[in-house]
Amino acid sequence: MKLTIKYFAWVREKVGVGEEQLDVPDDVTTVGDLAAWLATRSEAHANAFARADVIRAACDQTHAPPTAPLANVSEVAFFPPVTGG
Amino acid sequence: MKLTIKYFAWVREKVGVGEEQLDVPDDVTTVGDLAAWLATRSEAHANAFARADVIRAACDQTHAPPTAPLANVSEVAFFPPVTGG
Amino acid sequence: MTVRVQNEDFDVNAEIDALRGLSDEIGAIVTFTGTVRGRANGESLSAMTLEHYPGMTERELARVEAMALERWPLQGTTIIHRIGELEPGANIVLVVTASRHRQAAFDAAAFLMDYLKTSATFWKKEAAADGSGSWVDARESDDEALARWADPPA
Amino acid sequence: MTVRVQNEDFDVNAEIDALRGLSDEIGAIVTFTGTVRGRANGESLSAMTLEHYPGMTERELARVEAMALERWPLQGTTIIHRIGELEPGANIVLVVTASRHRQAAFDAAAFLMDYLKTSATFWKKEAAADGSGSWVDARESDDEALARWADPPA
Repeated sequence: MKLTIKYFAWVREKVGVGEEQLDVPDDVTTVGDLAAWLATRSEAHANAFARADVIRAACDQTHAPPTAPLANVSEVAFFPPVTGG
Repeated sequence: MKLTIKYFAWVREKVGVGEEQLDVPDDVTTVGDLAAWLATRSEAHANAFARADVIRAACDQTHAPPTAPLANVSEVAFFPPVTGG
Repeated sequence: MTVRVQNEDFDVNAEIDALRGLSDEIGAIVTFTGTVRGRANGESLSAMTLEHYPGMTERELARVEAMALERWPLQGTTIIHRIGELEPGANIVLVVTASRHRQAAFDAAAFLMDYLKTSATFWKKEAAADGSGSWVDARESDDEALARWADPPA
Repeated sequence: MTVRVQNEDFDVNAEIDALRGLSDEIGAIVTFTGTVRGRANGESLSAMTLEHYPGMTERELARVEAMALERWPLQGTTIIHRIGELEPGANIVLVVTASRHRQAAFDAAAFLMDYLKTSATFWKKEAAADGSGSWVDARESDDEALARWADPPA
Protein backbone atom coordinates (compact mmCIF):
# COMPACT_ATOMS: atom_id res chain seq x y z
CA MET A 1 0.00 0.00 0.00
CA LYS A 2 1.49 3.35 -1.05
CA LEU A 3 1.06 6.15 1.51
CA THR A 4 2.15 9.75 1.89
CA ILE A 5 3.31 10.22 5.49
CA LYS A 6 3.58 13.76 6.91
CA TYR A 7 5.17 14.90 10.16
CA PHE A 8 4.72 18.19 11.99
CA ALA A 9 6.34 20.16 14.84
CA TRP A 10 8.64 18.10 17.09
CA VAL A 11 7.63 14.84 15.39
CA ARG A 12 8.97 16.32 12.13
CA GLU A 13 12.14 17.56 13.81
CA LYS A 14 12.86 14.17 15.39
CA VAL A 15 12.14 12.16 12.22
CA GLY A 16 14.26 14.63 10.26
CA VAL A 17 11.91 15.03 7.27
CA GLY A 18 8.48 16.57 6.84
CA GLU A 19 7.15 14.05 4.33
CA GLU A 20 7.87 10.56 2.99
CA GLN A 21 6.30 8.42 0.25
CA LEU A 22 6.31 4.84 1.57
CA ASP A 23 5.18 1.39 0.48
CA VAL A 24 3.58 -0.03 3.61
CA PRO A 25 3.27 -3.80 4.30
CA ASP A 26 -0.24 -5.27 3.97
CA ASP A 27 -0.40 -6.30 7.63
CA VAL A 28 -0.24 -2.62 8.64
CA THR A 29 -3.99 -1.94 8.67
CA THR A 30 -4.54 0.83 11.25
CA VAL A 31 -3.02 4.17 12.23
CA GLY A 32 -1.61 2.51 15.36
CA ASP A 33 -0.03 -0.26 13.27
CA LEU A 34 1.51 2.37 11.02
CA ALA A 35 3.05 4.29 13.93
CA ALA A 36 4.56 1.04 15.30
CA TRP A 37 5.93 0.09 11.85
CA LEU A 38 7.36 3.57 11.24
CA ALA A 39 9.20 3.38 14.60
CA THR A 40 11.21 0.41 13.22
CA ARG A 41 12.46 2.26 10.16
CA SER A 42 15.37 4.18 11.71
CA GLU A 43 16.78 5.42 14.98
CA ALA A 44 15.30 8.86 14.24
CA HIS A 45 11.85 7.36 13.67
CA ALA A 46 12.17 5.27 16.85
CA ASN A 47 13.06 8.41 18.78
CA ALA A 48 10.16 10.36 17.29
CA PHE A 49 7.61 7.65 18.13
CA ALA A 50 9.04 6.85 21.58
CA ARG A 51 6.25 8.95 23.07
CA ALA A 52 3.61 7.36 20.80
CA ASP A 53 0.89 7.96 23.39
CA VAL A 54 1.10 11.75 23.01
CA ILE A 55 1.28 11.72 19.19
CA ARG A 56 -1.92 12.53 17.29
CA ALA A 57 -2.77 11.46 13.75
CA ALA A 58 -4.92 12.44 10.79
CA CYS A 59 -6.04 10.34 7.81
CA ASP A 60 -6.57 12.34 4.63
CA GLN A 61 -6.61 15.54 6.70
CA THR A 62 -9.21 14.40 9.24
CA HIS A 63 -8.33 13.67 12.90
CA ALA A 64 -8.06 9.89 13.40
CA PRO A 65 -7.58 7.64 16.46
CA PRO A 66 -4.98 4.80 16.54
CA THR A 67 -7.73 2.32 15.69
CA ALA A 68 -8.65 4.11 12.42
CA PRO A 69 -8.30 1.79 9.38
CA LEU A 70 -5.90 2.69 6.56
CA ALA A 71 -8.08 1.25 3.79
CA ASN A 72 -8.63 3.82 1.02
CA VAL A 73 -6.43 6.35 2.83
CA SER A 74 -3.71 8.09 0.81
CA GLU A 75 -2.19 10.54 3.34
CA VAL A 76 -1.47 10.00 7.04
CA ALA A 77 -0.02 12.71 9.28
CA PHE A 78 1.57 12.43 12.74
CA PHE A 79 1.93 15.42 15.06
CA PRO A 80 1.89 16.56 18.72
CA PRO A 81 -1.33 17.86 20.30
CA VAL A 82 -2.16 21.15 18.58
CA THR A 83 -1.24 24.47 20.23
CA GLY A 84 -2.71 27.17 17.99
CA GLY A 85 -4.98 30.04 18.92
CA MET B 1 -36.43 69.93 52.59
CA LYS B 2 -34.96 71.36 49.37
CA LEU B 3 -34.40 68.77 46.61
CA THR B 4 -33.25 68.77 43.00
CA ILE B 5 -35.57 66.43 41.06
CA LYS B 6 -34.46 65.10 37.66
CA TYR B 7 -36.50 63.25 35.05
CA PHE B 8 -35.27 61.21 32.09
CA ALA B 9 -36.65 59.61 28.90
CA TRP B 10 -40.46 59.27 28.84
CA VAL B 11 -40.79 60.39 32.45
CA ARG B 12 -39.15 63.67 31.43
CA GLU B 13 -41.36 63.99 28.35
CA LYS B 14 -44.56 63.39 30.36
CA VAL B 15 -43.62 65.75 33.20
CA GLY B 16 -42.60 68.35 30.65
CA VAL B 17 -39.33 69.42 32.29
CA GLY B 18 -36.01 67.70 32.88
CA GLU B 19 -35.30 69.22 36.29
CA GLU B 20 -37.06 71.04 39.14
CA GLN B 21 -35.88 72.57 42.43
CA LEU B 22 -38.59 71.81 44.99
CA ASP B 23 -39.27 72.37 48.68
CA VAL B 24 -40.62 69.03 49.83
CA PRO B 25 -42.91 68.62 52.93
CA ASP B 26 -41.31 67.03 55.99
CA ASP B 27 -43.66 64.03 55.94
CA VAL B 28 -42.18 62.99 52.57
CA THR B 29 -39.38 60.75 53.91
CA THR B 30 -38.77 58.10 51.23
CA VAL B 31 -38.33 57.87 47.46
CA GLY B 32 -41.80 56.27 47.27
CA ASP B 33 -43.34 59.11 49.29
CA LEU B 34 -41.68 61.60 46.96
CA ALA B 35 -43.09 59.92 43.82
CA ALA B 36 -46.60 59.95 45.35
CA TRP B 37 -46.27 63.60 46.35
CA LEU B 38 -44.90 64.64 42.92
CA ALA B 39 -47.91 62.94 41.27
CA THR B 40 -50.20 65.45 43.05
CA ARG B 41 -48.41 68.53 41.69
CA SER B 42 -49.98 68.72 38.21
CA GLU B 43 -51.87 66.71 35.62
CA ALA B 44 -48.58 66.19 33.77
CA HIS B 45 -46.89 64.84 36.92
CA ALA B 46 -49.92 62.60 37.62
CA ASN B 47 -49.71 61.25 34.07
CA ALA B 48 -45.94 60.65 34.36
CA PHE B 49 -46.26 58.77 37.65
CA ALA B 50 -49.42 56.81 36.67
CA ARG B 51 -47.17 53.82 35.97
CA ALA B 52 -45.21 54.33 39.20
CA ASP B 53 -44.43 50.60 39.44
CA VAL B 54 -42.22 50.71 36.32
CA ILE B 55 -40.40 53.93 37.25
CA ARG B 56 -36.91 53.59 38.71
CA ALA B 57 -35.15 56.10 40.96
CA ALA B 58 -31.70 57.22 42.03
CA CYS B 59 -30.63 59.20 45.10
CA ASP B 60 -27.53 61.33 44.59
CA GLN B 61 -26.73 59.32 41.42
CA THR B 62 -27.02 55.88 43.03
CA HIS B 63 -29.86 53.45 42.21
CA ALA B 64 -32.44 53.51 45.03
CA PRO B 65 -35.59 51.50 45.82
CA PRO B 66 -38.94 53.17 46.80
CA THR B 67 -38.12 52.50 50.46
CA ALA B 68 -34.86 54.50 50.33
CA PRO B 69 -34.84 57.39 52.86
CA LEU B 70 -34.42 60.96 51.64
CA ALA B 71 -32.44 62.13 54.68
CA ASN B 72 -29.20 63.85 53.57
CA VAL B 73 -30.11 63.41 49.90
CA SER B 74 -29.85 66.45 47.64
CA GLU B 75 -30.72 65.03 44.18
CA VAL B 76 -33.39 62.46 43.27
CA ALA B 77 -33.94 61.22 39.71
CA PHE B 78 -36.89 59.30 38.22
CA PHE B 79 -36.61 57.36 34.98
CA PRO B 80 -37.80 54.23 33.10
CA PRO B 81 -35.78 50.99 33.25
CA VAL B 82 -32.50 51.63 31.43
CA THR B 83 -32.07 50.50 27.81
CA GLY B 84 -28.45 51.27 26.91
CA GLY B 85 -25.81 48.97 25.49
CA MET C 1 -9.71 51.27 33.39
CA THR C 2 -11.17 53.70 30.84
CA VAL C 3 -14.78 54.91 30.76
CA ARG C 4 -16.00 57.39 28.13
CA VAL C 5 -19.46 58.72 27.26
CA GLN C 6 -19.41 60.61 23.97
CA ASN C 7 -21.28 61.35 20.75
CA GLU C 8 -18.24 60.68 18.54
CA ASP C 9 -17.65 57.24 17.06
CA PHE C 10 -14.89 55.01 18.44
CA ASP C 11 -12.00 53.17 16.75
CA VAL C 12 -11.80 49.52 17.81
CA ASN C 13 -8.21 49.10 16.56
CA ALA C 14 -7.05 52.13 18.54
CA GLU C 15 -8.76 50.90 21.72
CA ILE C 16 -7.27 47.41 21.34
CA ASP C 17 -3.80 48.89 20.82
CA ALA C 18 -4.21 51.14 23.88
CA LEU C 19 -4.80 48.06 26.08
CA ARG C 20 -2.14 45.98 24.33
CA GLY C 21 0.46 48.55 25.34
CA LEU C 22 -0.36 48.24 29.06
CA SER C 23 1.37 44.91 29.71
CA ASP C 24 3.58 42.38 27.94
CA GLU C 25 1.64 39.56 29.63
CA ILE C 26 -1.55 40.13 27.62
CA GLY C 27 -2.48 37.13 25.48
CA ALA C 28 -6.20 37.65 24.91
CA ILE C 29 -8.25 40.70 23.96
CA VAL C 30 -12.04 40.56 23.58
CA THR C 31 -14.16 43.37 22.14
CA PHE C 32 -17.92 43.74 22.11
CA THR C 33 -19.42 46.26 19.72
CA GLY C 34 -23.13 47.02 19.95
CA THR C 35 -24.66 48.60 16.84
CA VAL C 36 -27.93 50.25 15.82
CA ARG C 37 -29.90 47.64 13.92
CA GLY C 38 -31.32 48.95 10.66
CA ARG C 39 -34.23 46.58 10.96
CA ALA C 40 -35.79 44.92 14.00
CA ASN C 41 -38.85 42.66 14.09
CA GLY C 42 -39.41 43.44 10.42
CA GLU C 43 -39.59 47.23 10.95
CA SER C 44 -37.14 49.67 9.42
CA LEU C 45 -35.42 52.17 11.68
CA SER C 46 -34.43 55.61 10.48
CA ALA C 47 -32.46 56.71 13.54
CA MET C 48 -31.93 56.24 17.25
CA THR C 49 -31.39 58.81 20.00
CA LEU C 50 -29.50 57.93 23.17
CA GLU C 51 -30.31 59.97 26.29
CA HIS C 52 -28.34 59.54 29.50
CA TYR C 53 -27.99 60.86 33.06
CA PRO C 54 -24.73 62.86 33.04
CA GLY C 55 -22.66 62.15 36.12
CA MET C 56 -24.55 59.05 37.22
CA THR C 57 -23.78 57.20 33.97
CA GLU C 58 -20.04 57.62 34.39
CA ARG C 59 -20.29 56.58 38.05
CA GLU C 60 -22.23 53.42 37.17
CA LEU C 61 -19.82 52.48 34.39
CA ALA C 62 -16.82 52.97 36.69
CA ARG C 63 -18.55 50.90 39.40
CA VAL C 64 -19.27 48.04 36.98
CA GLU C 65 -15.71 48.18 35.66
CA ALA C 66 -14.33 48.00 39.22
CA MET C 67 -16.49 44.93 39.89
CA ALA C 68 -15.04 43.17 36.82
CA LEU C 69 -11.46 44.06 37.79
CA GLU C 70 -12.05 42.60 41.24
CA ARG C 71 -13.55 39.41 39.83
CA TRP C 72 -11.14 38.53 36.99
CA PRO C 73 -7.37 38.90 36.45
CA LEU C 74 -7.53 41.63 33.80
CA GLN C 75 -4.65 43.71 32.42
CA GLY C 76 -7.08 46.36 31.19
CA THR C 77 -10.68 47.27 30.36
CA THR C 78 -12.33 49.98 28.27
CA ILE C 79 -15.99 51.01 28.10
CA ILE C 80 -17.16 53.60 25.57
CA HIS C 81 -20.85 54.43 25.13
CA ARG C 82 -22.17 56.86 22.55
CA ILE C 83 -25.02 59.31 23.17
CA GLY C 84 -27.15 61.57 20.97
CA GLU C 85 -28.40 60.84 17.45
CA LEU C 86 -27.13 57.63 15.83
CA GLU C 87 -27.84 56.30 12.34
CA PRO C 88 -28.76 52.68 11.55
CA GLY C 89 -25.62 50.56 11.43
CA ALA C 90 -23.74 53.00 13.69
CA ASN C 91 -21.79 51.89 16.74
CA ILE C 92 -23.47 52.37 20.13
CA VAL C 93 -21.19 50.77 22.68
CA LEU C 94 -17.70 49.27 22.90
CA VAL C 95 -16.35 47.06 25.66
CA VAL C 96 -12.74 45.84 25.52
CA THR C 97 -11.09 43.44 27.99
CA ALA C 98 -7.48 42.25 28.04
CA SER C 99 -6.15 39.32 30.03
CA ARG C 100 -3.46 36.65 30.03
CA HIS C 101 -5.95 33.96 29.08
CA ARG C 102 -9.05 33.96 26.95
CA GLN C 103 -11.67 32.78 29.45
CA ALA C 104 -11.22 35.76 31.78
CA ALA C 105 -11.37 38.16 28.82
CA PHE C 106 -14.56 36.57 27.43
CA ASP C 107 -16.31 36.33 30.81
CA ALA C 108 -15.41 39.86 31.88
CA ALA C 109 -16.65 41.35 28.58
CA ALA C 110 -19.98 39.49 28.85
CA PHE C 111 -20.27 40.56 32.51
CA LEU C 112 -19.60 44.21 31.67
CA MET C 113 -22.26 44.17 28.96
CA ASP C 114 -24.83 42.44 31.20
CA TYR C 115 -24.31 44.97 34.00
CA LEU C 116 -24.13 47.94 31.67
CA LYS C 117 -27.44 46.91 30.05
CA THR C 118 -29.28 46.76 33.38
CA SER C 119 -27.68 49.53 35.45
CA ALA C 120 -26.04 52.22 33.29
CA THR C 121 -28.42 55.16 32.90
CA PHE C 122 -28.98 55.26 29.14
CA TRP C 123 -32.33 55.33 27.32
CA LYS C 124 -32.90 54.61 23.64
CA LYS C 125 -35.58 56.30 21.56
CA GLU C 126 -36.16 54.84 18.12
CA ALA C 127 -37.40 56.86 15.17
CA ALA C 128 -39.25 54.65 12.68
CA ALA C 129 -38.94 55.24 8.94
CA ASP C 130 -42.45 56.77 9.02
CA GLY C 131 -41.29 59.51 11.41
CA SER C 132 -42.89 58.16 14.60
CA GLY C 133 -40.73 57.90 17.71
CA SER C 134 -40.90 55.50 20.65
CA TRP C 135 -38.85 54.74 23.73
CA VAL C 136 -37.35 51.26 23.67
CA ASP C 137 -38.75 48.94 26.36
CA ALA C 138 -36.34 47.20 28.72
CA ARG C 139 -35.96 43.50 27.93
CA GLU C 140 -36.66 40.94 30.64
CA SER C 141 -33.94 38.76 29.16
CA ASP C 142 -31.41 41.40 30.27
CA ASP C 143 -32.39 40.84 33.90
CA GLU C 144 -32.11 37.11 33.37
CA ALA C 145 -28.66 37.51 31.82
CA LEU C 146 -27.57 39.41 34.93
CA ALA C 147 -28.70 36.59 37.23
CA ARG C 148 -25.92 34.39 35.78
CA TRP C 149 -23.34 36.39 37.71
CA ALA C 150 -24.99 35.97 41.14
CA ASP C 151 -22.61 33.17 42.15
CA PRO C 152 -18.89 33.75 42.55
CA PRO C 153 -16.85 32.53 39.53
CA ALA C 154 -15.49 28.98 39.58
CA MET D 1 -18.09 32.51 6.75
CA THR D 2 -14.48 33.53 6.14
CA VAL D 3 -11.41 31.45 7.02
CA ARG D 4 -7.88 32.68 6.30
CA VAL D 5 -4.44 31.31 7.21
CA GLN D 6 -1.73 33.88 6.51
CA ASN D 7 1.55 35.38 7.69
CA GLU D 8 0.33 38.97 7.28
CA ASP D 9 -1.26 40.83 10.17
CA PHE D 10 -5.02 41.45 10.21
CA ASP D 11 -7.06 44.64 10.69
CA VAL D 12 -9.80 44.21 13.30
CA ASN D 13 -11.74 47.31 12.14
CA ALA D 14 -11.77 46.07 8.55
CA GLU D 15 -12.98 42.62 9.59
CA ILE D 16 -15.73 44.08 11.79
CA ASP D 17 -16.88 46.34 8.94
CA ALA D 18 -16.90 43.40 6.52
CA LEU D 19 -19.38 41.55 8.74
CA ARG D 20 -21.40 44.66 9.55
CA GLY D 21 -22.14 45.09 5.84
CA LEU D 22 -23.67 41.60 5.55
CA SER D 23 -27.00 42.34 7.24
CA ASP D 24 -28.98 45.29 8.64
CA GLU D 25 -30.17 43.07 11.50
CA ILE D 26 -26.76 42.85 13.19
CA GLY D 27 -26.77 44.37 16.68
CA ALA D 28 -23.77 42.67 18.31
CA ILE D 29 -20.22 42.01 17.10
CA VAL D 30 -17.67 40.18 19.25
CA THR D 31 -13.97 39.90 18.42
CA PHE D 32 -11.33 37.76 20.03
CA THR D 33 -7.69 38.64 19.37
CA GLY D 34 -4.99 36.27 20.57
CA THR D 35 -1.52 37.81 20.89
CA VAL D 36 2.05 36.65 21.48
CA ARG D 37 2.81 37.34 25.12
CA GLY D 38 6.14 39.07 25.61
CA ARG D 39 6.53 37.38 28.97
CA ALA D 40 5.03 34.17 30.33
CA ASN D 41 5.70 32.55 33.71
CA GLY D 42 8.37 35.16 34.33
CA GLU D 43 10.37 34.30 31.18
CA SER D 44 10.93 36.73 28.33
CA LEU D 45 10.09 35.63 24.80
CA SER D 46 12.03 36.88 21.82
CA ALA D 47 9.80 35.38 19.10
CA MET D 48 7.30 32.68 18.24
CA THR D 49 7.03 30.51 15.13
CA LEU D 50 3.69 29.06 14.06
CA GLU D 51 3.78 25.86 11.99
CA HIS D 52 0.61 24.37 10.50
CA TYR D 53 -0.68 21.55 8.28
CA PRO D 54 -1.62 23.24 5.00
CA GLY D 55 -4.93 21.94 3.72
CA MET D 56 -6.04 20.25 6.92
CA THR D 57 -5.92 23.51 8.89
CA GLU D 58 -8.32 25.26 6.52
CA ARG D 59 -10.62 22.21 6.54
CA GLU D 60 -10.70 22.11 10.35
CA LEU D 61 -11.38 25.84 10.64
CA ALA D 62 -14.22 25.60 8.09
CA ARG D 63 -15.66 22.60 9.95
CA VAL D 64 -15.58 24.42 13.30
CA GLU D 65 -17.13 27.52 11.71
CA ALA D 66 -19.94 25.40 10.23
CA MET D 67 -20.63 23.91 13.67
CA ALA D 68 -20.99 27.41 15.17
CA LEU D 69 -23.31 28.55 12.36
CA GLU D 70 -25.51 25.53 12.94
CA ARG D 71 -25.64 26.13 16.69
CA TRP D 72 -26.24 29.89 16.94
CA PRO D 73 -28.19 32.44 14.85
CA LEU D 74 -25.19 34.28 13.39
CA GLN D 75 -25.16 36.83 10.58
CA GLY D 76 -21.46 36.24 9.97
CA THR D 77 -18.20 34.78 11.28
CA THR D 78 -14.53 35.32 10.45
CA ILE D 79 -11.50 33.29 11.52
CA ILE D 80 -7.98 34.47 10.67
CA HIS D 81 -4.90 32.66 11.98
CA ARG D 82 -1.35 33.82 11.35
CA ILE D 83 1.58 31.47 10.65
CA GLY D 84 5.35 31.87 10.45
CA GLU D 85 7.53 34.11 12.61
CA LEU D 86 5.72 36.43 15.01
CA GLU D 87 7.20 39.02 17.40
CA PRO D 88 6.16 39.47 21.05
CA GLY D 89 2.96 41.52 21.18
CA ALA D 90 2.00 40.51 17.64
CA ASN D 91 -1.45 39.23 16.75
CA ILE D 92 -1.83 35.45 16.34
CA VAL D 93 -5.52 34.79 15.81
CA LEU D 94 -8.73 36.73 15.20
CA VAL D 95 -12.27 35.44 15.58
CA VAL D 96 -15.22 37.71 14.78
CA THR D 97 -18.90 36.85 15.24
CA ALA D 98 -21.94 38.95 14.37
CA SER D 99 -25.48 38.35 15.56
CA ARG D 100 -28.74 40.11 16.38
CA HIS D 101 -28.15 39.72 20.11
CA ARG D 102 -25.06 39.71 22.25
CA GLN D 103 -25.31 36.29 23.88
CA ALA D 104 -25.09 34.38 20.60
CA ALA D 105 -22.13 36.49 19.50
CA PHE D 106 -20.27 35.96 22.80
CA ASP D 107 -21.00 32.23 22.99
CA ALA D 108 -20.12 31.54 19.36
CA ALA D 109 -16.80 33.40 19.64
CA ALA D 110 -15.83 31.46 22.80
CA PHE D 111 -16.91 28.20 21.13
CA LEU D 112 -14.85 28.93 18.01
CA MET D 113 -11.75 29.65 20.12
CA ASP D 114 -12.22 26.52 22.26
CA TYR D 115 -12.56 24.29 19.18
CA LEU D 116 -9.79 26.02 17.27
CA LYS D 117 -7.41 25.56 20.24
CA THR D 118 -8.00 21.81 20.40
CA SER D 119 -8.52 20.77 16.77
CA ALA D 120 -6.97 23.24 14.30
CA THR D 121 -3.54 21.94 13.22
CA PHE D 122 -1.21 24.69 14.43
CA TRP D 123 1.91 24.28 16.56
CA LYS D 124 3.75 27.05 18.40
CA LYS D 125 7.50 27.09 18.92
CA GLU D 126 8.81 29.70 21.34
CA ALA D 127 12.25 31.23 21.08
CA ALA D 128 13.48 32.42 24.48
CA ALA D 129 15.50 35.61 24.83
CA ASP D 130 18.61 33.41 25.35
CA GLY D 131 18.18 31.88 21.87
CA SER D 132 16.84 28.49 22.96
CA GLY D 133 13.69 27.20 21.27
CA SER D 134 10.96 24.91 22.55
CA TRP D 135 7.63 23.61 21.32
CA VAL D 136 4.71 24.80 23.41
CA ASP D 137 2.92 22.03 25.31
CA ALA D 138 -0.82 21.61 24.88
CA ARG D 139 -2.78 22.81 27.91
CA GLU D 140 -5.14 20.42 29.65
CA SER D 141 -7.40 23.38 30.45
CA ASP D 142 -8.09 23.66 26.70
CA ASP D 143 -9.63 20.18 26.70
CA GLU D 144 -11.65 21.11 29.76
CA ALA D 145 -12.88 24.29 28.07
CA LEU D 146 -14.08 22.19 25.16
CA ALA D 147 -16.13 19.92 27.41
CA ARG D 148 -18.42 22.88 28.19
CA TRP D 149 -19.95 22.57 24.72
CA ALA D 150 -20.87 18.87 25.01
CA ASP D 151 -24.50 19.68 25.84
CA PRO D 152 -26.79 21.42 23.36
CA PRO D 153 -27.25 25.16 24.10
CA ALA D 154 -30.16 26.17 26.33
